[in-house]
Amino acid sequence: MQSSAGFTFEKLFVIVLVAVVLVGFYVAWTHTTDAGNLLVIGGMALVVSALFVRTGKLPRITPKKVAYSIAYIGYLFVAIVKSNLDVARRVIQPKIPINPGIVVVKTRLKSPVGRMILANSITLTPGTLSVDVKGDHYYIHWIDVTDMEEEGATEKIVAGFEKYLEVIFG
Amino acid sequence: MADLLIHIASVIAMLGVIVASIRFVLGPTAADRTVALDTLTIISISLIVFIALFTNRVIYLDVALVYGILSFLGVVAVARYLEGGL
Amino acid sequence: MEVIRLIGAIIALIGSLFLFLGALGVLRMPDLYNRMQAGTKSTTLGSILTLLGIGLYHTEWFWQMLVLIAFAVTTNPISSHSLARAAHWVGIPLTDKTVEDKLAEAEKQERESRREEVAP
Amino acid sequence: MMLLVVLLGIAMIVAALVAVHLKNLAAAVVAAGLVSLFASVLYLLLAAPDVAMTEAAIGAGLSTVIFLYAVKKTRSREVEDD
Repeated sequence: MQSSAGFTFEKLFVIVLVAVVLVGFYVAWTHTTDAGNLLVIGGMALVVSALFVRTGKLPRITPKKVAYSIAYIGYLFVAIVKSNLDVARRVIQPKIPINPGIVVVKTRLKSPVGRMILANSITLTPGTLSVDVKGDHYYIHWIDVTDMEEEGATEKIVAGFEKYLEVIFG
Repeated sequence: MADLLIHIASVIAMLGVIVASIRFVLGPTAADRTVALDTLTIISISLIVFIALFTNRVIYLDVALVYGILSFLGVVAVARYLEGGL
Repeated sequence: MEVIRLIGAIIALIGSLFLFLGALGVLRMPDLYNRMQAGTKSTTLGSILTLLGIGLYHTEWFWQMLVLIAFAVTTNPISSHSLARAAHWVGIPLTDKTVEDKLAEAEKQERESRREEVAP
Repeated sequence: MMLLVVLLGIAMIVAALVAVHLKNLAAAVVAAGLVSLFASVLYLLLAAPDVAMTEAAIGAGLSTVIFLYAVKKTRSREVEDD
């Protein structure tokens, strides 16, 4: 238990929140409504989240962030569908049309969680796969390189996501 | 109509397993085989859910859940091994 | 009710088609990184659509399918990214058609600095 | 259903042969993981979900990690270069 900051009510709130999410997964999986069963599972979820929760801080939630998060999920899903149609178009042709290369882009995001979500989103979007992360530079394998310079590639690959993520994690 | 379409879908997923297995046998390096294994695992999750649907047993879904949680563990282990970590 | 089942079956069919295309891409692409592009993207959308379609076809399992989708979507890019990084580090070659490799120079510098740390 | 069982059995044998014939040890470990993936689906078809779940957890997760760890340890003692 790394309770370096000591006990605060905010940390207790985070622990209870994580436990509620865990119980939510359990109920979604088993559809149980038995009271004793839920009591035991709730106790176990509290123990597990108390063991693993380290941070005592909760990000400030504003309506704008919530709206941008929902818009981001929609944008990401559209990007995933587009990337799949792109891959399908390439795969079914007799001679695969590719022009691959590894380019470097730069991000403006500061928060580690935001950077992780950005890297995973890049992996899921059309024709790009994040290979390595060094500091605030991402090395990206691009299946159809149209711009080798850092600024142009940044504009084409990450700008669309950064617009949302800067608000959510800013 | 719907039943027929679901059966066709399961057969297509099975064909995907066969195609990815060919890459597994051919793949020149260990990393190529690991990519093929990753693809096979994800297709197998869908295949297990199809089997659960055809036999109509909810307990079979637990196997798919275990694969959903553990599928990336083997790939990450191989990646760490290649990097010289582990 | 019957309409929802039919829609679910069609979605599952499209999803399994994407799964097959992902496997075909893994077979046909010329080098590891391009294979990974096909293998990660197509199978992610394929499993989302297949599981969602089965959830609509067999409505009692809808929530279980959502849990499975959550795990599949979060773990898939992580494994792909870690494997791509390791593969480039051990020097698995890119295909001849490659036009640019910016990471090679950065990794060369990192190897030099590691060697200097180890040497004394 | 019977056809699927036979196909999975053949796939298991092929994967096991690949595992035996490969010279690269990491690739052989990955092939062993593939054997347990097919075995798990086969157990499921033979109506043994508990065995399939155990096979999935042990075969896909634990045995891959432990095999790779063992290969790593062995190699670092036998090879003297670099």
